[in-house]
Amino acid sequence: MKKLTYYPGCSSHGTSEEFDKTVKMVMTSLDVQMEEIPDWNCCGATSAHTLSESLAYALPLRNLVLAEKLDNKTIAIPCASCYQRLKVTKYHMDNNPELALRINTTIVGEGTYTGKVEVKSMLQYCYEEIGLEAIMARVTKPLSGMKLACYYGCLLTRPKAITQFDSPEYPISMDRIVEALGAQATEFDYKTECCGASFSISNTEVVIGLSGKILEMAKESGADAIVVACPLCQSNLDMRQPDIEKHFGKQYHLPVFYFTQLMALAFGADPKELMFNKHIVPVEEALAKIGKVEPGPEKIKKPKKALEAESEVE
Amino acid sequence: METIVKDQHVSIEKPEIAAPPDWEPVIIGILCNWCSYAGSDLTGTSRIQYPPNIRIIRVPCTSRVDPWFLIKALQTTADGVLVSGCHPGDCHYITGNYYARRRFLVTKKLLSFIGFHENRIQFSWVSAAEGPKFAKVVAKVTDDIKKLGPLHLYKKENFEK
Amino acid sequence: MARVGVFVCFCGANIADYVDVPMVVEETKKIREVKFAIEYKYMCSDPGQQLIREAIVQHRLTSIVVAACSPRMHEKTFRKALSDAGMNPYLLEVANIREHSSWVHQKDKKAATEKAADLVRMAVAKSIANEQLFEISVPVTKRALVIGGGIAGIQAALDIADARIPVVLVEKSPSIGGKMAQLDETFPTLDCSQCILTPKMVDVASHPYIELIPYSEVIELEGFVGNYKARIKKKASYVNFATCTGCGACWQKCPVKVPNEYNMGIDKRKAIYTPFPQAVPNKPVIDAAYCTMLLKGKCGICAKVCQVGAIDFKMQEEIIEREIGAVVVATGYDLWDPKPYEEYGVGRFKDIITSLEFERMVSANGPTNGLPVRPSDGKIPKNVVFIKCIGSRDEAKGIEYCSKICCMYTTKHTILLHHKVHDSHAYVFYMDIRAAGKGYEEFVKKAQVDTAATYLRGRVSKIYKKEDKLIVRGEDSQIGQVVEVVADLVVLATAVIPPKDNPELARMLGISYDKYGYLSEAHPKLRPVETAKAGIFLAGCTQAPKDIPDTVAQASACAAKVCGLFAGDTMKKDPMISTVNTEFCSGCQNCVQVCPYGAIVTEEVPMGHGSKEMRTVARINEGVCQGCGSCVAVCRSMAISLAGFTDHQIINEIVSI
Amino acid sequence: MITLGLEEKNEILSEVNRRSGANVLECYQCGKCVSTCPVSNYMDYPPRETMQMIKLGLKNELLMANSSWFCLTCSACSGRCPREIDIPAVMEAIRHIAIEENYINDSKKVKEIRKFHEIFLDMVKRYGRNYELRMMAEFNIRTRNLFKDMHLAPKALLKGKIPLGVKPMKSAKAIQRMYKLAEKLDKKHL
Ligand SMILES: Cc1cc2nc3c(=O)[nH]c(=O)nc-3n(C[C@H](O)[C@H](O)[C@H](O)COP(=O)(O)OP(=O)(O)OC[C@H]3O[C@@H](n4cnc5c(N)ncnc54)[C@H](O)[C@@H]3O)c2cc1C
Ligand SMILES: Cc1cc2nc3c(=O)[nH]c(=O)nc-3n(C[C@H](O)[C@H](O)[C@H](O)COP(=O)(O)OP(=O)(O)OC[C@H]3O[C@@H](n4cnc5c(N)ncnc54)[C@H](O)[C@@H]3O)c2cc1C
Ligand code: SF4
Ligand code: SF4
Ligand code: SF4
Ligand code: SF4
Ligand code: SF4
Ligand code: SF4
Ligand code: SF4
Ligand code: SF4
Repeated sequence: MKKLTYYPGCSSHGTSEEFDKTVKMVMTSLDVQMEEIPDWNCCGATSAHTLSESLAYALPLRNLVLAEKLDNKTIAIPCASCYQRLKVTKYHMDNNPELALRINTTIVGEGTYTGKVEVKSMLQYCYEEIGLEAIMARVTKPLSGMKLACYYGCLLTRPKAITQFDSPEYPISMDRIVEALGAQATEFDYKTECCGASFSISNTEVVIGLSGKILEMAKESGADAIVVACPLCQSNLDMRQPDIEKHFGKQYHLPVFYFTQLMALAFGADPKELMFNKHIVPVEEALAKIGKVEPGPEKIKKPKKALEAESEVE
Repeated sequence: METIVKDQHVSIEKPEIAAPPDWEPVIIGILCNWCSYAGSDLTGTSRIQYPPNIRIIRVPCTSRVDPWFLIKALQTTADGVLVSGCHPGDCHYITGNYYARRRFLVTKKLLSFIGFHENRIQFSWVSAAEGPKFAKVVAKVTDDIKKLGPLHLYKKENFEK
Repeated sequence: MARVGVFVCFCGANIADYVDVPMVVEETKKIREVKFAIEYKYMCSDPGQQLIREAIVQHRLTSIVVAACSPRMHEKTFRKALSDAGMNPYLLEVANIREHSSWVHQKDKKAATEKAADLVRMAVAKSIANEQLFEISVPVTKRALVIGGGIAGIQAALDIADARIPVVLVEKSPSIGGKMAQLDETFPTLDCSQCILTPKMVDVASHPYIELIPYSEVIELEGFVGNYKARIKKKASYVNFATCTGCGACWQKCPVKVPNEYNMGIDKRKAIYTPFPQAVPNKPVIDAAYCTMLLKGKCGICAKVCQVGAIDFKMQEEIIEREIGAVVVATGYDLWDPKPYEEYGVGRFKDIITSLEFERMVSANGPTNGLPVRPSDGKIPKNVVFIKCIGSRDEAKGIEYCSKICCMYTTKHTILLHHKVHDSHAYVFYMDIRAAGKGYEEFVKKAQVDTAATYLRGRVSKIYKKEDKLIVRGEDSQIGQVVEVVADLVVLATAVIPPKDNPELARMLGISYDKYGYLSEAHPKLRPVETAKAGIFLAGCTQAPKDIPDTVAQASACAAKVCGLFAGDTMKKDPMISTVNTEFCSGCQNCVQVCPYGAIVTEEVPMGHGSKEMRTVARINEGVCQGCGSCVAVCRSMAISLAGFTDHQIINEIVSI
Repeated sequence: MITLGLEEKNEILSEVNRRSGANVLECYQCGKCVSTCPVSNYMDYPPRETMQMIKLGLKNELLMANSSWFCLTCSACSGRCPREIDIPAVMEAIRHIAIEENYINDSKKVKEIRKFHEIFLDMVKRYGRNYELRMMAEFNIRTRNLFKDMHLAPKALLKGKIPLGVKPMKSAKAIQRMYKLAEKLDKKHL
């Protein structure tokens, strides 16, 4: 049995309850035991580093230090924003001892940061530590017939020097996971364009523009639904979708799933358990595709460089 | 001789031996043919003035400079030595001055370990185009050595000319 | 005992005004070994030299000191005066009392005079230890090796051969021609590349002084300038070139199709092939990686159809040795693979091609009948976006430097597009237009006006697909707006990079290369075709990116250098080099490590006279040593001595002040 | 018109470079960042122009501009910058200098963005965690935009999308202490 440290993040108790819940379900079926960081605090999100350098590091640092008290080598974090804050903090603490010492003084009494725990996003954990084979092995109800646009957002793979995971421009880890679940990942060029996450409340105009373009391109790719790995992406694309449709005068009908919801579904969980009722955009139509494999366009072959191509014999 | 060796950079030269009133130091400048010697020629053709204490010896490359030359110079005629060559990467002989630089640093450590003040031997990079720089370097080295006074340490005073 | 003559120069007023010359002469006369000392107004003038010549004879002098200007100025002049008087020229020493004294201490005559006297004393002391030295003459093998048969190698080979010096031209691929053979029309004049190249290639093939060794590589070079020996590995072509008539029956019948590298993989060639119709030599080779006969023992069709029985499946690779005196390296360049531009969807979108692919498409002998087409659907594109500086000037994804040629060939491509597809429109994303060259800016201006191409100043940030179009997004920084161009085809002007085996080649030849892998010239301005190793020269893009005019100019410069080197039957060399006294050498090989030229080898000598046991000692190759003295300083056994700068000479200078 | 050559030295350049760890002088104005940036069209000066203004030393204009407040720190630009300039760090440096030196851009948008971040940090200070509903409400009240997003509220609340309470931390005190110490550190090191 694998063990990991879990940092749920603030939205796990709010807007992304279904993410939190399905992460737990999936980890249980994959035989992973999760230990929540005791009395964790908010990572500070974009607001902390917008206004204060020290707070931007201090808030995540407390969580890192608390996590070190548990005996696991990895913290896995579902929310991309929390993940990035903790990862960036870890990066600077590891690479700038002077800063580390300074920031450590803000969390008096909690302990000293040593850097022994690895920070990964939940997506990265599934892709790297669990692996496609183990995921595939659990699939009892393949999602064949579903065409999905995998949206990673900007925080999971950037900045590359810090995240060290997948490609910042055209990542494929989530695509491979949904393919392992039996679905088809579409060729989607807006995988890592920003949805405007941190402006969700303060600057909705921006969010509508950016998220609108993402929905547009996802539709263009032929997807039935979008898959995400971040609560902010989810709420921007899902909750704001009616507004966006109104603003652009277009209809998308693209439900926005957490990848763990789909994993749980493919592992055979009862759909009722998966909190689809919390979605603003109805999911039924997309889920109805499961099992109905269209002839559709042939699967996109991995492009080969011309000269590497095989020779042919007449 | 009273010696106080605190660390290897502490000079054990005796400052209390006062310099004669009209004392002028002798400095030996060992210059590579292609850069610094040509640079010193340019200082001349540009008529840039510098202190007259330096006596120049031409070598093909600073890598030709044997640490022994420096020791011999300090032991006999010189109060200080300047070794000057091409800028790193510009060595006429590709890599010569890298070796020279490394060897020089070790020599300097060694000399200051046995008691010479570290300013007694200096190293610089002067290219064939840096006439003014050569004058500056010589002025600085001369100044440094003047401050240190005549060199008595290990001198073979009975040297025959 | 030594008998030294000293000649102190006034240099008109140059020295005399600031140094008391007669006083220097008086001081000098006090030195025991000085048997003659005199001052004179202009030592370098003929009467001045005559003074030296006479004194040598009259006073039976054993060495001469001239106290005058810098030795960098007149050392040669005075050495000649010595030889004219029958004295070994290396018994001369020059005391530099002008640049090092009169000119730099103009305000203190006393100090300047004292210093001048010291400088003379030092020169006298050194000259006492001077020895007779003799110019080294090294025999020369008058044959040049040219590595690489692109336009650089072709030009160098032809120019050298025209001077009736034999040339061995080694080309890696089955034909010479290089990248130029793949080009359509060439800037800045739009001559057809094949039309100007093919005659030169034919000349190479028929030149009595050129031995062309295609499909081969140099694997070893030993020796030194004038006396190199090269080992050349000739790959098995499985076709006997001596009997093959080049009829082409074999490749027409061969059933195996392989992506055609000459056409950038856009079409196919056969497993037995000549790379292109104008190839030189125009004989096919079998590609062992694909021929089913060689791989699985099945087929043999080519052998059956060949009327002259030229096919030989048992052919083995061969090693050829040639003695040569000089080498021209002309291995050209490669193009950077744009895969790291993931934001452009490189590798995912078929309708993104590279400039060389475009060049093949628009070439009359290309795979698409001279028309640009979209690889995805074969349609003729209307809107074509050209993106410059791909991989160039991009330290994040590619390399730091500017590739120099892509501004110009992209301009050319807008013209070619305009010529071939009349209703097309070119969009060029650029950062700068670098058109410094004869007729270049004029070419760019004419192209911009004639084609009405849209120039957008900015780097493209993203390409994505919408239906069957590619949407290219970038900023036009001139109006400060983000623009998106709806494109049918995107052409990437990929960076020029050095061939990836250049470092290995450089190590084999004993020359250096820069951090990118370009071979290094001896001096960026004044010795741009020489390497630091005597007798090895560089031509073309292997040294740095350049276009055809620059390549040809450098190649001809190499030829001039080679001809200069071979001007006499022997080469004269400065005798100021190092030698090892094997008696003292302990065999530690410190010297071997530091020699920048690899001039030091080891050899076995008997332990003692007549002893059977052997020990290792160092030996310096006098043809290679450049006289830097690095080895002398590292030799702890004091076994090495550098003529002209011996320990004895330098110590004499030090202690004589 | 801008007149150059009057300032002794370019302070904003050295200050931005120091804080961001980037070297703005390396920018060669390719504009790749501008067409990458999702919000460049909202910015007074998109990243490329910001870089040039830093080079010109136009301190007041830079610190008053909305650009740094609009930067989402999405790192898309820096991931593509051929000169590997950490553009979001540059934006952040400008924002922090503006805060410290009290340069206030009083456009409605910047005020709202700033307010949002302040309220967010306030929530965290109070509860150690973010309390989404309360934050939205406060934001609406404090920006005098009572009905903003109200059309979303019934559906979201109904679906349990936005819960009515927060599970506060046990050691919220520790967080408050941290805030105090961090504030001091900011002062000392900025
Ligand atoms: C798309 C494009 C368009 C261009 N258009 C123009 C133009 O219009 N006008 C212009 O002036 N220039 C143009 N150029 C530039 C031109 O191609 C070069 O200047 C020229 O080809 C350089 O010649 P070269 O001989 O140095 O190199 P290459 O042409 O690369 O020749 C090198 C040769 O050496 C051989 N070789 C490599 N390694 C070895 C080895 N180890 N042993 C033996 N042989 C070896 C190679 O097989 C090759 O034959 C263009 C370039 C490109 C990419
Ligand atoms: C401000 C400036 C800065 C530069 N800096 C650099 C630099 O940093 N690096 C660099 O690489 N290049 C530099 N250059 C360029 C460099 O000066 C030239 O590349 C180089 O000098 C060209 O040499 P040349 O022999 O062709 O011409 P010139 O130097 O012009 O020599 C021509 C000679 O021919 C003589 N002459 C002319 N007509 C006749 C005649 N009819 N009969 C006999 N003799 C004649 C002239 O008197 C002259 O001596 C610079 C140029 C300028 C203007
Ligand atoms: S030898 Fe030199 S110093 Fe003497 S006259 Fe000639 S140039 Fe002048
Ligand atoms: S068929 Fe024979 S002669 Fe003709 S090209 Fe082929 S090998 Fe040469
Ligand atoms: S033997 Fe090889 S080269 Fe010859 S025809 Fe067959 S496959 Fe082609
Ligand atoms: S030549 Fe032009 S296109 Fe090529 S790298 Fe230089 S500036 Fe860019
Ligand atoms: S360094 Fe001296 S002792 Fe050592 S191998 Fe070379 S010559 Fe011989
Ligand atoms: S003098 Fe220099 S070049 Fe000659 S053998 Fe010694 S190290 Fe090599
Ligand atoms: S991408 Fe980088 S180099 Fe280009 S304009 Fe932006 S900051 Fe400057
Ligand atoms: S990090 Fe800021 S400046 Fe850069 S692309 Fe994102 S929003 Fe724009």
